[in-house]
Amino acid sequence: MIDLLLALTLPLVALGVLLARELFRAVVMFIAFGLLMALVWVRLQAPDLALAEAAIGAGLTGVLLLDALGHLRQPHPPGQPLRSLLPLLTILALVLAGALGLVLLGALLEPLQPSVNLPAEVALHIEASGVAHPVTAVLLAFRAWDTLLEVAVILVAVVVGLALRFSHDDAAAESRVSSPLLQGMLSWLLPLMLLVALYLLWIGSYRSGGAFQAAAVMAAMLVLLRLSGQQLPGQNHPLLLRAGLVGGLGTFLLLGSVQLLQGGAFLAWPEQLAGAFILLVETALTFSLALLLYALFEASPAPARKGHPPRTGDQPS
Amino acid sequence: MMLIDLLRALLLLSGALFFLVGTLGILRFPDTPSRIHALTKVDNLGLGLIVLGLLPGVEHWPVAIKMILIWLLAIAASALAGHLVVRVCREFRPSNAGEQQDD
Amino acid sequence: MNTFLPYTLAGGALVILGLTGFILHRHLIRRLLAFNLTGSGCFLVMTGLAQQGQGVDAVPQALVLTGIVVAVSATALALVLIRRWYHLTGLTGLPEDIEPELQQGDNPAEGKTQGAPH
Amino acid sequence: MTQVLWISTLLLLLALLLGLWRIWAGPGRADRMLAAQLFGTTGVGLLLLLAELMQQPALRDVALVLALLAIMATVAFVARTQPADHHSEQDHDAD
Amino acid sequence: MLSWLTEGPSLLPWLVILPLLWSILSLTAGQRLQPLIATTAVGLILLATLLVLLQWLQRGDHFYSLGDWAVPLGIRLRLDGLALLLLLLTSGITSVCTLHAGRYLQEYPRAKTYFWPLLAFCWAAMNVIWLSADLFNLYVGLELLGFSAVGLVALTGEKKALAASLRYLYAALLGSLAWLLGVALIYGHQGQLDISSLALTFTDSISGQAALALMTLGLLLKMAAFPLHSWLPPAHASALPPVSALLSGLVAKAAFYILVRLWLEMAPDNLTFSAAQLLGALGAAAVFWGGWMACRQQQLKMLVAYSTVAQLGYLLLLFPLTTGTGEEATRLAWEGGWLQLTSHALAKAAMFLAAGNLVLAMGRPDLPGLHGAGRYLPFSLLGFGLAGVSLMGLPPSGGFMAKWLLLQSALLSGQWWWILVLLSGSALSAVYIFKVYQQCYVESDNPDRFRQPALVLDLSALALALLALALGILSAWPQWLISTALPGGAA
Repeated sequence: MIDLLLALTLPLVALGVLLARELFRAVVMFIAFGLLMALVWVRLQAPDLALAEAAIGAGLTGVLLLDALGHLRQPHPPGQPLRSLLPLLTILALVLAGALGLVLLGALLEPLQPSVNLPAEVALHIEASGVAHPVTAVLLAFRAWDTLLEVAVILVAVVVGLALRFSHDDAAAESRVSSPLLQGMLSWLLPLMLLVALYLLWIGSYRSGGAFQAAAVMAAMLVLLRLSGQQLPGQNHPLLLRAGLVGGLGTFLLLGSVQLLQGGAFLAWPEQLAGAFILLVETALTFSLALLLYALFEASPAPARKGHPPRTGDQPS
Repeated sequence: MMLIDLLRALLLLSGALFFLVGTLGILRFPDTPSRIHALTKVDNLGLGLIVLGLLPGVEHWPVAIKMILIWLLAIAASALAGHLVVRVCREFRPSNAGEQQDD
Repeated sequence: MNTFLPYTLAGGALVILGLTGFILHRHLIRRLLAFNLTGSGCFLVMTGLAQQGQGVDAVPQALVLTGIVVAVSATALALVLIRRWYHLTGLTGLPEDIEPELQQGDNPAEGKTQGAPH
Repeated sequence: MTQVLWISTLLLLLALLLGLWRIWAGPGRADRMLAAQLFGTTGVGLLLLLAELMQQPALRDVALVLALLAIMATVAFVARTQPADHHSEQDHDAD
Repeated sequence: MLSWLTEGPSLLPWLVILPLLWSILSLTAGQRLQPLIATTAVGLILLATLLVLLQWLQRGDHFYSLGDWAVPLGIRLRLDGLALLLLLLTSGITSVCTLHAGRYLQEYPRAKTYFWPLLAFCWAAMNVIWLSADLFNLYVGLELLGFSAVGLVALTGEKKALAASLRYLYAALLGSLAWLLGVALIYGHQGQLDISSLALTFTDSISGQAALALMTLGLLLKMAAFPLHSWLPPAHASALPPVSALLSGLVAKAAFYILVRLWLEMAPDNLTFSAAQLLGALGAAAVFWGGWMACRQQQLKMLVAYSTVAQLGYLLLLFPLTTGTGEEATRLAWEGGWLQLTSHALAKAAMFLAAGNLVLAMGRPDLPGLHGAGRYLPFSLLGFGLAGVSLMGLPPSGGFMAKWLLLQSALLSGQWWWILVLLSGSALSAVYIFKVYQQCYVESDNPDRFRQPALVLDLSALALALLALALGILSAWPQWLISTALPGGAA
């Protein structure tokens, strides 16, 4: 009953996101969609994903979108192009959607005959992985290679953001909230967020939680700090900040190479110390990912003030 | 035992009903300030009742503390949200009245 | 296991809706929203389908966690580019009407900015 | 007891759907934002109920995270989405 | 030494670790240390590639289990002749691009800071993809590659580059989603992700077909196959020349490489005659359309970029020519296809570098700007011309050898229609390359507007062009390397 209701609501909300006439409405609907997804992950017995979705989907992505929306407010030339092609595109899209729908329906309803029982494999080897929580074991032991590369993916996004950042003078012009009530609340909310992040990090080795969820909460803390107009400690030390950004990837590479340098495999953890190594990697990842996620928000170019057109980058000298 | 169960059921159901009524409240009230009122008062009461109803069922006290903390957080959040949004309404009433279309 | 089936199907529906939106919308942020919806649909299919077959499975859950982080990176990256683009041109969509194929020679926008004399 | 939990969950889900309608209907931006806020609180309640119902203590952590981050969207809305040419007025506001 | 090569640990992970380390160092180190870091990193990666080659010669194809976890639980890297070919190609071309960029970027101080880490990430991503044997790992690799490539395109922050990179990003994202959905279907139905293991169990089911179709669509979008190609020319044309060279030469090939692995290795029985013909037809359409559009361009780099669309089309002929065509024709097509990829990678990288040099020298990006280049910039033009020889498929270039093999295969299998495609495609490329030449030999009355590019810029273009040319004469070794990876193990 709950499942049916939720599963029906999801496409409806998606439709709402896509059909909303005002962009702001679409974005708020999307934030609600993120929250619904968190509930869906709960029903799919995936609390780790629910945690991630609650922190990233309903939290960070929403802030990113709202923040971007604020910068896109000036009226732009009406009558977006492509009117001539629109009917053609509509037909194309509908045909594609129809075909995809049929194919998917067929594929999703086909009886499943997995040739391998991977959950059983996970259960069999979890003892050797060094952690007790299966999702963490997959992320940091069995498929640590994916996780390593994924950290690199975030880093790339941040680097591109840094590369396209406008000059610092423009950044001062952005708006922020200054309300005594907010300041008062943040003074206990922010430490609490830090505490919860550390709790999630710690608990990840035997229950749902882990580096990503912890990092998302920590990043949310930094974003709130920024939105309320406060300076980040260490904000004016670019080198320190850079070191923080690459620290997670660096630690992961370094610890992953410990066995490699002794003739073992890359990303193999030392037998007795697997749990400690994973915790170490996760801790480094938490802090570094938090900075990275925060930088995704922070690195986006600030709006230019009136009369100061943004620099358009390099011109060959 | 029966009495406690009955009490819990009562608390849970009334909490859920409060949520429903609160949401209906924002649906029905005519202007934003009164809708904010409905939001901050009713849904926190609803969540409070639900937390109260669930508390006797938990085995460990840290869990109970966590649940009360969640409730407090929710109260603080919606109070703050109401406060901030009211401020925005006061400042931008003219621009807030109508919807702009972004595309 | 049947409790997972509705979500798998909902995932399929999300993919289709998102894809249609991605093709039909011109506003870059709307297309980004559509991309995120499609992504969520894919994640649902991945988890739902796998768990229909074998019960709760940590592997697709871990994969989806990776996917969520990649998706948020993609969103942030796109927003950076969109903002920069908006500040340079005041446009929220791509200049689709000047597709190079439809033009004699090359992108006229290029001609304008580069001022290439013929 | 389980039935009561189920019924409460369903009622909350119903409230959630109503909230969704509220976000869709608006009419103003502030209303949408508030409705989203309420949506979050409802989600927290739902998660607490589901934690009991599904015997999954981890869901309380989800509820905790959701409650912690509930304020973010509203703050971002107030700080950033409001008309960009108004920041000066926003800064010296006292309550 | 020899025993270490045969028995020592495989060096495969270093091919990804080293570029990642490079990017970390270049992000934290100051501006003055960058050349030193870049030189050291490139040197070490080249060394690692070379050692991997030696190891492969000693021990043949092998797998490397990351973290010592066996499949299906873990992820493994796979090294065979094909992966080795692409590793070597990547190391060679990227090193030359690095050399070129080191000089070229002196004019772009702002872009320079973030160019090196992005380049290193791009290199890491390519090596991940060449070595990966896991469907989901390929997804992460594709995203890493796509993001860093988009970042490289956007680096100058100019209008044109931003529009191009946005379009590129959206195409890449859509392609990845299609791939991801395919992976989801396969995982749900098969319960594993390792390509080689899946090859044993892949069944002819609706879900299997749907997954293959979705993944193919995503990859076709990512490799800019014919109707889905419109993102490529602006992206490749508006980037900085070393970036264009990297993108056209290597990055665009990643999706094709995965496509081949997917169809010919994971699900060879699912590739029906008509599906293969369809892929070939898309390739043929790209050859014609890309060639035709290249002929119509007025901007030098756009012309070269459309030529990439056309040349990528040839690669798709691999599918019809290896499907049900008999052993000899399959072998010829296999070697021809990969040789085409190799020679195009070298020639197109050379051509973009040379085109960048020409534009730099002339100070304007359009074709009439080339007037007088024949007299005043012979050296820059030589690189362009030699690369053009290979693209046209004239002997003795690698392009000739590749097309010759494909031609033979088409003849042998009786699929004569591909011969028409090959011949007319070459004719079209001759037209657009001669169009450039024609402009270069129009006399210019004003020699002062030329600025001689630095020697290292011209030399790097020339080196790659010469390699492309020499590939035709020295094709025996690469051909042998390719043939060892022939699906079905006919070699």
